[in-house]
Amino acid sequence: MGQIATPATGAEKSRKALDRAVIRFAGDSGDGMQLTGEQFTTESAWAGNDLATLPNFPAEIRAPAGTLFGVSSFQLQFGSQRVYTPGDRLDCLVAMNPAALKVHLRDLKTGGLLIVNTPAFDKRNLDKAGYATNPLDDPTLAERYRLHKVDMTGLTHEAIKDLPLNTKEKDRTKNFFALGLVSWIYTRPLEPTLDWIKKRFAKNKDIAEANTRVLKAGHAFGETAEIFGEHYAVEPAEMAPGLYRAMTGNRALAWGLIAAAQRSKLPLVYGAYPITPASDILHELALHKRFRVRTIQAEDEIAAVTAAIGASFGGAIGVTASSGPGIALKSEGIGLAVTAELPLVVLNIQRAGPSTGMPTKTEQADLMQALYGRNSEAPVVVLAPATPGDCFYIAYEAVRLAAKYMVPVLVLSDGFLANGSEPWLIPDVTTLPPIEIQFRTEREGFFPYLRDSATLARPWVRPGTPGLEHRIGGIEKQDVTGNISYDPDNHDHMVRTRAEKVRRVAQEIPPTSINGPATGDLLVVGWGGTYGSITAAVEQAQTAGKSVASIHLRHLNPLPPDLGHILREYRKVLVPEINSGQLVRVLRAEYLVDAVGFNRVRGLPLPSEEIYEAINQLLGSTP
Amino acid sequence: MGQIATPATGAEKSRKALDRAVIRFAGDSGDGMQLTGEQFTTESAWAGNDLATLPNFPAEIRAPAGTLFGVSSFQLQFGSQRVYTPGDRLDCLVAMNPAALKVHLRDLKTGGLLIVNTPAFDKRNLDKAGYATNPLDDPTLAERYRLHKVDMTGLTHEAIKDLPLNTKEKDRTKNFFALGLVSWIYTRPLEPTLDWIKKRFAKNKDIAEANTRVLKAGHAFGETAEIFGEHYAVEPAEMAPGLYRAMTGNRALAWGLIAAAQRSKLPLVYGAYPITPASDILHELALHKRFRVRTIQAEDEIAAVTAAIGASFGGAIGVTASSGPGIALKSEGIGLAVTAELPLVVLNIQRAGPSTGMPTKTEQADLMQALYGRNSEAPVVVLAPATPGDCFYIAYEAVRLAAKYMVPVLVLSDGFLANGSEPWLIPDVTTLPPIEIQFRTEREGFFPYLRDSATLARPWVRPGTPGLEHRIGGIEKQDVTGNISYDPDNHDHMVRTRAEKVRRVAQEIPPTSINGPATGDLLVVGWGGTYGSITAAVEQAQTAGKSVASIHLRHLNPLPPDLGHILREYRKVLVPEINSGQLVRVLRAEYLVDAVGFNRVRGLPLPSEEIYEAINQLLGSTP
Amino acid sequence: MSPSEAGAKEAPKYTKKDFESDQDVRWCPGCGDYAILSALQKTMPDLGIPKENIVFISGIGCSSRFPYYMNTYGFHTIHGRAPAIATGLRVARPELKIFVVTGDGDGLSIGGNHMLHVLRRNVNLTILLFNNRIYGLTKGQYSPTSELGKVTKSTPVGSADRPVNPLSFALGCGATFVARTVDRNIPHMDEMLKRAAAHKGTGFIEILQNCNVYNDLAWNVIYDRESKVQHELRLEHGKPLLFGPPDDRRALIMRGVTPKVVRAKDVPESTLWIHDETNVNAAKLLADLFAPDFPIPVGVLTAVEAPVYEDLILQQEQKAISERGPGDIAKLLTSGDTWKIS
Amino acid sequence: MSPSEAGAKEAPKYTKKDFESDQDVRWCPGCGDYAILSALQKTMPDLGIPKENIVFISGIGCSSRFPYYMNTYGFHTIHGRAPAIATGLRVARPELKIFVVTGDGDGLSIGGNHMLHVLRRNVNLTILLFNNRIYGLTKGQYSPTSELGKVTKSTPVGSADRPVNPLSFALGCGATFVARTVDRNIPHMDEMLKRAAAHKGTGFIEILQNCNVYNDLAWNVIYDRESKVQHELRLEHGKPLLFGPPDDRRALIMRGVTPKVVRAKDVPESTLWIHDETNVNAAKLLADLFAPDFPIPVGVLTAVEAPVYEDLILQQEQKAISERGPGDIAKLLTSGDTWKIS
Ligand SMILES: Cc1ncc(C[n+]2csc(CCOP(=O)(O)OP(=O)(O)O)c2C)c(N)n1
Ligand SMILES: Cc1ncc(C[n+]2csc(CCOP(=O)(O)OP(=O)(O)O)c2C)c(N)n1
Ligand code: SF4
Ligand code: SF4
Ligand SMILES: [Mg+2]
Ligand SMILES: [Mg+2]
Repeated sequence: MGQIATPATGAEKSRKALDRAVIRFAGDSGDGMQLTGEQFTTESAWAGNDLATLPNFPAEIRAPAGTLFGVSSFQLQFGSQRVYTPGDRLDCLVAMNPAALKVHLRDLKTGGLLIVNTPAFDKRNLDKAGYATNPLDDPTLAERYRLHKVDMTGLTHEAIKDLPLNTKEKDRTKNFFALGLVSWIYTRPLEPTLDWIKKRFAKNKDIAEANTRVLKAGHAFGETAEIFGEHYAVEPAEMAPGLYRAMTGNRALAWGLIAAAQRSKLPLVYGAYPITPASDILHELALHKRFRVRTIQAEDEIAAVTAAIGASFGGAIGVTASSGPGIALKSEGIGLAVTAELPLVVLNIQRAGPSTGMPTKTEQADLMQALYGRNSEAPVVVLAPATPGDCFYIAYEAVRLAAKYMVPVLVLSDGFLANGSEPWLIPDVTTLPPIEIQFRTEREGFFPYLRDSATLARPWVRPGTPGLEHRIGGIEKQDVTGNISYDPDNHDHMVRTRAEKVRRVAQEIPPTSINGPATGDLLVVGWGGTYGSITAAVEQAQTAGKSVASIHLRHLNPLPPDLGHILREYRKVLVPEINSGQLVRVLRAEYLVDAVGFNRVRGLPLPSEEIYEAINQLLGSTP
Repeated sequence: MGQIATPATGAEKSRKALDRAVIRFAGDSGDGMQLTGEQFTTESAWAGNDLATLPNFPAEIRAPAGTLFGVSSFQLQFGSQRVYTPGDRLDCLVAMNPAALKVHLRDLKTGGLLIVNTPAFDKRNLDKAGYATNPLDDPTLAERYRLHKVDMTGLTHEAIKDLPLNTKEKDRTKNFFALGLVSWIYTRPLEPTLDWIKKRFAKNKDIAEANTRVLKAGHAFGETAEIFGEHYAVEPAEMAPGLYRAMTGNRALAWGLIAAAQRSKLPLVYGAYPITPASDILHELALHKRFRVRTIQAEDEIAAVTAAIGASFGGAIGVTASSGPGIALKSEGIGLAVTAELPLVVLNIQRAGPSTGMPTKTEQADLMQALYGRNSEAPVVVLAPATPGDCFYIAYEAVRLAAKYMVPVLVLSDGFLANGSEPWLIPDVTTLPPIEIQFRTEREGFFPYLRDSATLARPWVRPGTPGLEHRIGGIEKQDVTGNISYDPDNHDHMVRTRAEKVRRVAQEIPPTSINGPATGDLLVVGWGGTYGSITAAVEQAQTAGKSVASIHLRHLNPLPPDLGHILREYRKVLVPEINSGQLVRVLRAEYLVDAVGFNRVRGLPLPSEEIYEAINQLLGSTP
Repeated sequence: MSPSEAGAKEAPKYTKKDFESDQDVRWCPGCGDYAILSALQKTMPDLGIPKENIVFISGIGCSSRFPYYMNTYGFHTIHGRAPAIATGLRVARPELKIFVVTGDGDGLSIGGNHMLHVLRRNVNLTILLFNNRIYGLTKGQYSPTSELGKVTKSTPVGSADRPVNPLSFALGCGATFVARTVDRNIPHMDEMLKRAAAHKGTGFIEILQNCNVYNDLAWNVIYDRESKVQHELRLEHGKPLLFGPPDDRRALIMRGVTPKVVRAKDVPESTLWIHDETNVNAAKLLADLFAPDFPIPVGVLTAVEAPVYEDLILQQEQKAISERGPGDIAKLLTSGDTWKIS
Repeated sequence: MSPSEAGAKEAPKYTKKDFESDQDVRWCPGCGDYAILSALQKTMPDLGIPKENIVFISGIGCSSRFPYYMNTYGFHTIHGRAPAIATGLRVARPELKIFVVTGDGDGLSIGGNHMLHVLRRNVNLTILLFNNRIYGLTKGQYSPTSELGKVTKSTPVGSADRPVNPLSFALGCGATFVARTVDRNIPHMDEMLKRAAAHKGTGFIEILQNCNVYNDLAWNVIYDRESKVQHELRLEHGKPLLFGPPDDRRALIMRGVTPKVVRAKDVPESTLWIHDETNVNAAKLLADLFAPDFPIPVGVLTAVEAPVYEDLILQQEQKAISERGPGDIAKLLTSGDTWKIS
């Protein structure tokens, strides 16, 4: 029974329309919360909602059951309007055990829906979670939240008692009970999940049957049990027409690379050493051999980046990826690509650091490293995707720019984008900008460092081309001829040329689009995975009548040519980042604007609420 | 015969007093120019002059004789007043072969003294140097410079014809002829060189005798030959009284480390992998085993830095050094020291890059890498010496700060400081600030991340201390306890704490001393090895009546607390650097002052003349 | 007393409990690492070393979480670098007893170079390489010890790399102590640990370890009771190389330099191959053997004496000090050419 | 035709000159590298490979300057990483013939890990390791192959590290082709280069090279005419292991698994040890031998067949394409769960 907010009687269940809702499933690592969340996501996508997700799991592979550090959760926000983030505070929390309750309760809104699996609240689990007494017995819990104590374990077993599965197997299906129940509460279609179960367990009919029954049991429980006073409908969002799919950032990066390789008609050689949260790109790419994708699981990150450079030298699309410590190890190699002037794409799926840090948590603190983390003057192009789906376009663009300018391109994604997903409008690949690779074959007048006048790119020559045999390397070289040169003026010239080449990439950047008034009191500038939080906060402020706009940078080096002008159109500039203030320093140095940072480094996406507060504070008013 | 400026007759030789002179010895790698220069330096130091040197040699070990890339040179400036730099343009050039003439002539002042070894200008050598005709036959050479064609080879052989040495051995002594001659021209005492020869060749009397005779022959030649119309005296400079020695930057770093280890009563463990121009520090330290200096020539730079970290963990002074590419490889390791909060000193002897670049040439383009070249927020202390002798104090200070704040300290020296030398007033070591290491031994209340309230340092505990067994690591940890923690707020707190700890080092920085007026039209801000060039240029401008001052930063992170205030006292700020503009970006971002850079990246020290021009230009006037 | 023996001060009497730290153990239930941890905690008291003089250094991986669980000094460092860190520590503090814990990825993939060099230098360390033939912590990619054709997340149609054999590699690097043991055999682990810990120089032990989540039963050939009886070859110094069930004993003998398996009863005792730990050549031939065609050698393959890196460094230092006295910085600064200005 | 043989299109007739680049050679006069360069330029025409299909990849060191002097494609990369770069290149372009040139520092110190992995993967490359037992380019520090106690700039009273033996190391890593030759023996170098270049997989050659500036005559034992006659053991497949001057021939034989030197005339021909390149065990025992107690093996220690890394990768690709057709990105994007919004 919805115990406070809706002291429902046995009356007919009312369906209430909502704009949006934020749900989190939380339980033990073994409770299948990631799967539950993903299925709920698919159902919501089918329902036509816009959405954003935030998976959150421990670094431990299978942390011991019941522990606080073993809690795994999946959050999503879905809505009938544009959804920018997985949401800050929860409308509904499903807690499968005491540890999950302990860790996540603080994020639930007062009056929010709290669904717990009662049998998990036994002495052992309470002890492990550090509860001296059962929190479910504390009346304040039910006062503050709409608490629903459900015997999910029991009801699950009941639903499938006749199936030939052992207790453990039966137990494991209880996440489908939770999914069924919450699907009923938010009026989600069960079809996609039923479909999924059929496909996934095609070879194990009993498990398929069990999951199906338990899912339906959960749904039915919502409908029939006396305790849920109301349930909710979230209308389809108005979204651009077209074919959609759910897209995570890591898959989008992989597919973007594949698309670029296809368009350029070249094999893709991907050198990588496993590391969280970048490994899934390797896993994804390894599936697509038909696209001439060749993955090398290298012995370390240095071998990974240098193998990619070797491939580029050979005329393939050379790509490498890593995170945190692994990117640090690649610094020397990236410097070689800078001076050899070879195309190279480096994906950095940022995670919380420094050093090993918190591998499964997100951060965006590698911007300075991307810009400057090499010896001497070694400029590279730096791009960052804004959303999971945008990763596709950024990866494609990275390959395109790398090949066109013969330059390394670093892409800064992060753990949040990598694992988060959103409904993604599938593009018509033929509409992507072309990637035209023209290997030099003409002998006449050939020099390895002869430059294109528009891009300053040197020619890309495939070994195997008769008559163009030549040598390149990491020692300073004479412009045009590429011969080793220690001439002082040539060195100065080459330092400037390498910088200018990167600067010229600015001609590829479209005009910056401004979300809000073209001039005003405050401009919020963001980059990377905080796009959603910032946009939500800024739109909230706009709705509240503030003179606030936002822009989002996908190109961090070079910066958009119109940026300086835009910045000066606002009285104040706020730069929210999940770091200690990196882009803000770049903007201050570059444009001498007194931009201020909003910085929280918690391994989590920035809550849009807090950005909203920061906006108000900077505007000198309380919200 | 001094052919233009002083069309001397056989008249008595006049001695002219000079304030200062800039001399360069240039020849083949095999001609012993480095030795000649070093001896001339010693003689000048004995003569009581202030001085600064600039050795410059090819990357090749023994480049083939006669080639342009095989030219080796040694430049010094000495004077009766403060000498800040090795000088920009030459008063005197000694060219031992055509290649040396070709490479270096452009730096000789019009009317400058040009001494060439005529027999080396044969067909073979002229060809190798790319001279179609013998430049000595071109009358314009003698018109533009005071050209002296001397048959050094012949005179050398003549002087020692009776000694039982073969031709090659005899030939090799001709650099002493040049040294003797130039010593006569500038009235240098021969004693230190005669002494040196005696010691150096104690085991080979014939060579000792040959070098001695040739040296004297060169000297006598100047005195007797009819061709030198005048010679010069450079009075002793007014220098602080005390005992002096010549000091190069690399030796000073090594000795500074040794001094710090001695004062802290700890062994010094130095992990290094050879690399130009850092290797000499390893070579120097390896000589001093009596000081409990333990050098590990590691398998690579990663092993070098991690071995140093292991030593620090063990309670020794852990130090590592490298250059360019090697520092890039250490990034991940430095990040570990940041989060483990262990003392670590990393010396970066910067060289021209990117990538392999020009290993024997200087540069100061690793500042941004020092500040930001690691994944995530991993702040470290960054120091930079101003002169070769200052390297001693900086190394000492680096150890002191690392141990006091439990933090990595990066030192940015460079190829110019490393190999350059200056007269160095030997300090009384007891006057150096104490380094008091207090390993924690007290069990009561011990936690590995309990912090000192003034420095925020955690306790340093030597393994082997009973009762304090504990574990640390690279994963994020709870403050105080040091236990692994993925708590979001703790992470934010730790990121801030690590930053604040580094920021607190500012309390160690003395007030910035300003060279010039405390307020005015222009402030020139420098760091690192450009100290001399900048000071010379600024004093020149001051002499010319300009309202110009300069400051020099030895602490790059944190910056001096009074810096913001100082910057605002001048209308304009100029930042000369041997990079594309790094400190200037830091100052702009930090203080929002419209500082502008003066940047030349030629692998050479900045000429003070050019800085002087830049000053004038910025002041809006022509010099 | 050599500097490296300095740590041998009288140790209190410990029990296993003294070596258990207060940290939650965070491996998957059923992981082979638990058994190794337990064996190590059990063995520690027998080493007779004061607890505060023991240090565990590890890299990154499931295995590398090890130091957190030992109530000694510990340092969980970065991926692959534990041997280098331990080398620095040992040079700084030769009186400490240092254990390095690493995995097949940590020690042989990213850390292969440091492994090579620590072994050739013969630094006095005990290295425990937990070989589960998989990357556990990063959730199941193949490792350098995975078999060719291994299907994993990163190799959906099979890996293309021939595996490295940790024992052959160590021997190729000039290791002076090389042994193998199995996580499921606690008494044998205990024995190997003691042997390795007592070795002067680098004691290298490969521990076959089960990752029940990503590579369950990779070593089943030596777990399965039946198969174990068939294949386990216990190496014991001075004893012949016999293995197999009592009713079907087999002998490993040499045909030239080629090992052969024969029925024990078919060969005269005098031609049996007697295990000799001091014979590195023999160790190299043994190291390559594995089931099904050959038995699986378990035990000490080789244990030989050789100069120890940090001993030599410390001897040089002591010699310098005893010959010329401890360094004096003031003297150093004024050594060589100086001149006075007054 | 396997993908790795694709490069074998008809090559023009070349002379040595065709392989000389226009760059000044910048080694010290007298350096052993000159002889190796000359040998290689001389051997190239015999390989029958179009010049444009040949690539030289090197790291950093005196030896690594090599590519600049060969008139083929070349890439002078960064210290120690040449094997990894070459692996990437080979996977991208399996039809190219790739040579890796490295030194004892480049290939065994900083680059030891890549060496291990390229060898175990058996990538089709020819690796030439110039072993001068010193760091030449950085002006004379000891290297991982320098003898224990070596006095150099960085070790004024002698090094404390036991050296690594490149051949033993390579074999420990699972190398499939291992040979040794000497810079002063051009015909033998020529032969080894051809053999290695023809090998399917990684052909690893240690070339004993003289650094006359920093480590002159380090290999004098095999340079000096007298000593060479005494110590050089030419390995030839199928031939007995005999060496020494004609009047004092000696034989290398096996006592168990222990090599022994005896007078040739003292042993019956049937007990001579016949060199067998396919016997890796024998190679491991030979690799460790050196003067003065043993002869110095020169020639092919082992040459065996094994799966080649990039062949397997390319086969997987071709299989995927032939079974399911080339990839279609539009289809990929719409694969799996999708929904329409209109
Ligand atoms: C520099 C760096 N690269 C990659 C990683 C990711 N990583 C952590 S552990 C690991 C492999 C672990 O395998 P193994 O050593 O076999 O240990 P196991 O987990 O199997 O015990 C990897 C690749 C990292 N932490 N740091
Ligand atoms: C990352 C890095 N570390 C160190 C160096 C300096 N370095 C250049 S070559 C070299 C050693 C060369 O030795 P080896 O490979 O034996 O070549 P050799 O010069 O003897 O032929 C070193 C340490 C470098 N260039 N890059
Ligand atoms: S993933 Fe494997 S190795 Fe890691 S803790 Fe789990 S079972 Fe053990
Ligand atoms: S230093 Fe040695 S290896 Fe290098 S070029 Fe000179 S002689 Fe050859
Ligand atoms: Mg493993
Ligand atoms: Mg060498």
